[in-house]
Amino acid sequence: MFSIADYRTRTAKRRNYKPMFQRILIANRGEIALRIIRACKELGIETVAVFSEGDRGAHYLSLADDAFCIGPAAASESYLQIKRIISACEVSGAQAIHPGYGFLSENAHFAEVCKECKITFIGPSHEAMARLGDKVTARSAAMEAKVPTVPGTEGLVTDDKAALKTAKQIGYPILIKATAGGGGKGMRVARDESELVSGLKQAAQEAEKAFKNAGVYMEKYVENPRHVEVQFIADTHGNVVHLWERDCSMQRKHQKLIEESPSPNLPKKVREEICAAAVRLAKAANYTNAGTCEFIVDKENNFYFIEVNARIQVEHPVTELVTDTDLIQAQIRVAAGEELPWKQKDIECRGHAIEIRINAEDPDNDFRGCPGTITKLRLPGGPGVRIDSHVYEGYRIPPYYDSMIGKLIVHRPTRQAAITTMLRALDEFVIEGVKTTIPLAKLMLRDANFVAGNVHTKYVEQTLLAK
Amino acid sequence: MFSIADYRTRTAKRRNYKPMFQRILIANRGEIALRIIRACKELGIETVAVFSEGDRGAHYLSLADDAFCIGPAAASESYLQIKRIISACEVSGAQAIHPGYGFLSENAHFAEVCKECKITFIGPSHEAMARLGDKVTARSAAMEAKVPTVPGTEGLVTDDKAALKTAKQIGYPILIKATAGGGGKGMRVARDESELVSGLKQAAQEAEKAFKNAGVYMEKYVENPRHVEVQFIADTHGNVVHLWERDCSMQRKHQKLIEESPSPNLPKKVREEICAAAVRLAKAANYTNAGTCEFIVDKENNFYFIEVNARIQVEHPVTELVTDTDLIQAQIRVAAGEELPWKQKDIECRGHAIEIRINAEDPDNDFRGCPGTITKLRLPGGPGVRIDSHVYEGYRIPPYYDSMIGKLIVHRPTRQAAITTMLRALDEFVIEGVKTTIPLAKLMLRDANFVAGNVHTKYVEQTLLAK
Amino acid sequence: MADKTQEAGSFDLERVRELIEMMEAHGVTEVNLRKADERWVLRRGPAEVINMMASGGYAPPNYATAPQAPAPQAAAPITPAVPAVADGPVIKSPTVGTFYLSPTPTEPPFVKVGSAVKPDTVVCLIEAMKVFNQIPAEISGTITEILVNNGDAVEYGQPLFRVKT
Amino acid sequence: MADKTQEAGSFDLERVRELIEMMEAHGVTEVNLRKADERWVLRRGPAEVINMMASGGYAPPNYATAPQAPAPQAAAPITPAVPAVADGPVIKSPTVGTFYLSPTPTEPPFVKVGSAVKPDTVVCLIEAMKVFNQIPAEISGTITEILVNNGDAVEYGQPLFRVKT
Repeated sequence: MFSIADYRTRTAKRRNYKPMFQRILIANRGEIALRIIRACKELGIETVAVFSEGDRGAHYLSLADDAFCIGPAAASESYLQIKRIISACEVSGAQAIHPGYGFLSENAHFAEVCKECKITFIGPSHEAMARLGDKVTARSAAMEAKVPTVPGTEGLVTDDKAALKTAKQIGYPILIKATAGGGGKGMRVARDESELVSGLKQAAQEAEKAFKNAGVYMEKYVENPRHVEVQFIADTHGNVVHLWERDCSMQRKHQKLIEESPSPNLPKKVREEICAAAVRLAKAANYTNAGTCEFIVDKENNFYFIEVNARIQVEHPVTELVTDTDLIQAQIRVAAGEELPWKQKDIECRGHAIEIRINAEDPDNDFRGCPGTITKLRLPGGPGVRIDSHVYEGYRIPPYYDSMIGKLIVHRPTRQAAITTMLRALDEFVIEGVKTTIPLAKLMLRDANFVAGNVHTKYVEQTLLAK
Repeated sequence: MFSIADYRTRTAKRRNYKPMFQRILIANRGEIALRIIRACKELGIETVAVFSEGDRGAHYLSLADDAFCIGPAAASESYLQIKRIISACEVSGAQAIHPGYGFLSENAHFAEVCKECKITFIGPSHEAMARLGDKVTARSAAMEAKVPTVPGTEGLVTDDKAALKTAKQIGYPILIKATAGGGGKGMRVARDESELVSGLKQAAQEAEKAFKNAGVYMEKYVENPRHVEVQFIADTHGNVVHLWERDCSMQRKHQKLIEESPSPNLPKKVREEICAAAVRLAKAANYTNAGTCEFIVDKENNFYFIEVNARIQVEHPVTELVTDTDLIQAQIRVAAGEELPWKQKDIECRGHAIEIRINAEDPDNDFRGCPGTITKLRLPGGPGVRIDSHVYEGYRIPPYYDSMIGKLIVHRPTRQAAITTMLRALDEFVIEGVKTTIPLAKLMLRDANFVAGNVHTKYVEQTLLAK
Repeated sequence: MADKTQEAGSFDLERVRELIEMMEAHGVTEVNLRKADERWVLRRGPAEVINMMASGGYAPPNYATAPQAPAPQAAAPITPAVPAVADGPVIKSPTVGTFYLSPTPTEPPFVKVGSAVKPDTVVCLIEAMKVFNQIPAEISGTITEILVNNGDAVEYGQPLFRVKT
Repeated sequence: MADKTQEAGSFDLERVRELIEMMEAHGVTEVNLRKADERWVLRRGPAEVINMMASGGYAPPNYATAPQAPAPQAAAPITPAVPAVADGPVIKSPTVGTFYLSPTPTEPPFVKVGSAVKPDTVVCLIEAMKVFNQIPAEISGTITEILVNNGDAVEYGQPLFRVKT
């Protein structure tokens, strides 16, 4: 063939870049794509959006400096198309890619391809991601770092016979999880041997379908725990800080419904221990950029490591509000090689923040997704209210992606005040044309047990929705 | 005649109220009416809105628990109709009235009528308002409280002859101001005797027209000062605290365009002195509830008392953001007789807040008001952004009232970051159907002198718009 | 002309016009008449559409609905009943206050349905700030309906009585 | 004239026009008149309604316009030229990358305006991730227009050539 150099001129811009990026490609959609555009604008960095035909015409795309259609609506043909995204990055002259959450954000192969193409992946190194992104290897990493873990299988489940044996040692109930999983896909609880056998089969099938990886493992099922996760960020100079914890115990089918910081009723000593544990793990794993260390906390405030989310999370705004930081900007800075802008002592946790995910789902019909056109929208506002959303009156919610249409976040001096402000804001929130989870949000915020901080990860399903 | 008692049953509810109000009537419209509704909802207090036929159907009215039409569109026939507002308060069983800003908010007679009718006026006592609301008596009060004032007439200007004599003593340029004035109405600068004579005449006429009070006075005209004002609040138990200062030097024809806190380039020592001076005056005047003490600051950071705004102000949110307080809620609490929720030491000033007023005016046509229907609206959001606005896509801006359709406020750790976030938010702000001051806001925020904090109250007119 | 067209075996548009104006005046959306072999069906646009046009205003067509949409809803709880405004003259409240039909609880009301009123006839009291304001009819006619109850709070412009002139 | 047309057993368009104007003036949407063997049916909707229907989509009629509005605007900068899509078949880009008309800068282009193409004719290269993908026409016809320039970045689905079949 002939020399590629002939045609390389147009990507020169990408090659000889200065310490900070001039252009970043955003390999995501919806509210997180908009969130990243906002961070880049504030850093003076140009943005390149990529979109599927299902998102063509969405307003947030017009806020990017450039936008490329990368395929049809199906995510597998667009937002998961590594080749097209890399190519869009090259032709647009972007020097880095922010993957947001979901889609390719925890795909180590994608991170590796970026590196090979001399594109900075805004996230952990593919090695760290591969190690901590995989639940089994993450678990052993946690053990090495002296981070308490839930007793369970050391590796993947190979055959039912071995599984049944291990289960007997751990003791039922047993939780079956997909090694590549997330968002509850490929998860099963088994209370006896027959449930275990069937559960392993179902989980493996589900995992294969969802993640193209049928590997599953088992662990002791801690009954009615709280979900507490620690936000941390590391630069490439060996500095790691935590930004305190978030409590996401209000869940439905492993989907978080409310996230808050700080965690209610968690003793100061435990907060410090759990945050220190997360930092230990990040350091041990040589982790860089932002990540979240998820724990379950039992009634005696014992905490067990569950997994690391090697990416920014949906609920990052609650941490931004209580710590007065901008995590997306920080991600970009450390990805560009800058030192962390803070030392640990700079990170104070002030007041209380709560986030509600607004999903276009029908709470009266088993939370079935409700795509359609938003015919009327009155967003709440005023003191203490932050809204991260890409939707507007007339926006048509595409049926191809997850149902979250925005996040309502409040920050007030106390938890009680935050709950009051959130209820006030939810009462102002008018959205017509689609059903949303707003009624459920009101129900949760008015619930005496939630107000008392006396809930666990099964509370919504077992108690609140059972009422 | 016959006994009124026969018919008094329906107002009984109002009479026997508990310490905190159950119902508050809001004697205002637009964004501040909505702001007060929000505060009441968070305090668990019911709200009664009053509206003119010009505001019928506005969305914010549906957020109130009750709403009464009090007259035709003209403010003089509705929002200034004391009798109808008091009557609406009585028939609705409200125990207190929040006047917002403008309209009747600084009308001591209205405050007095409320008192006679056993309705709590959420603001200072009519005596304190009468004393500090009037610029001449406020000035002598300031002198007594050892608060520096601009040299000028001791009382109202009686005849031109006396005025010319005084002017000679003070020295030109001379500023002529209406004693009942506000918002620049009835103001004139005179640089020589002829300008003084004509200026006095015009100012008196304008004042008579605007405030039904032709009284004017004179003072030394401090050239190119900064406008610095101190927010304070006092309870009925003798406690007074300041909430630091705001800088409102970016003005056009005495109308504030940008407000920020803290004031850029103001030495710590001066900040503390100016705030202490405001508290001295409030205490001396036996002032209760929220108020603002306005000063002008010259190039040498000498400050001179100008006036007291005996009400909440448009720009109160910047103070709420840097001090993490809710001033409207605090107003209601102290009006109900509660003690201030803070001591002075609790009031820290954190980070930097900037507010932009979004006015429906045409910057290309001498800022002519632009009433009409908002045909498209995309509000900014995300980190650091607060929006106080009553408008929405499809809202018709009535031509009868002031042109402000909302306030965009940002809070960030530093002034530079706040400016960046504000510019980012303004770039996201899409409003079609009416012209707005957004282009001017962008111009101001990108201006090198504004960024350097090197401006004065005439800067926008003399330099920025003259460019 | 009417007869002539009848003979002509065709339709009397004058009578169609009359019918249409009747429909419009009373917000009728459909008329379906049948007689012997003759049948008339007339339909008018849905009420909303008519309202939209009526209240159209400045909004560009493709937004005409949006601006209006909030109004009815938001206004609903606070707007005097629309039908009242629709058919025939009403006596409206000139102020905000408490509505009383009689000078005292024990005395008979100023007016009843069927009472004839002249412009200066006092039809009710509205109490505002402890003052009882006598409200004159300001038109001549017969009271056909009383639209508020004794002791109700009334707002400015709220219809109090319907009158047949 | 009326009589004449009656005799002619035809329709009196003047009177139909009169009726239509009446309908329009009064917002009437349907008139259905029957007498003996004669029958008139006229239907109309207010202009707004017609527009709404036209731009229908899923949205309820009275909002149908709003959802549509943002799309064209926001899409404008990022949508391949609509006319291209409009007239006649086009060869679209199956991927994202850099468009090249010739195998190397020094060689002649694969196709020119006027070139005949078959489905398997290579019309251009699109380079993605250092790989040069040969793009076949996938239809038969004659190239009538080349819609992008050599070296341009192209997105998925972007029209590259217009073809006359």
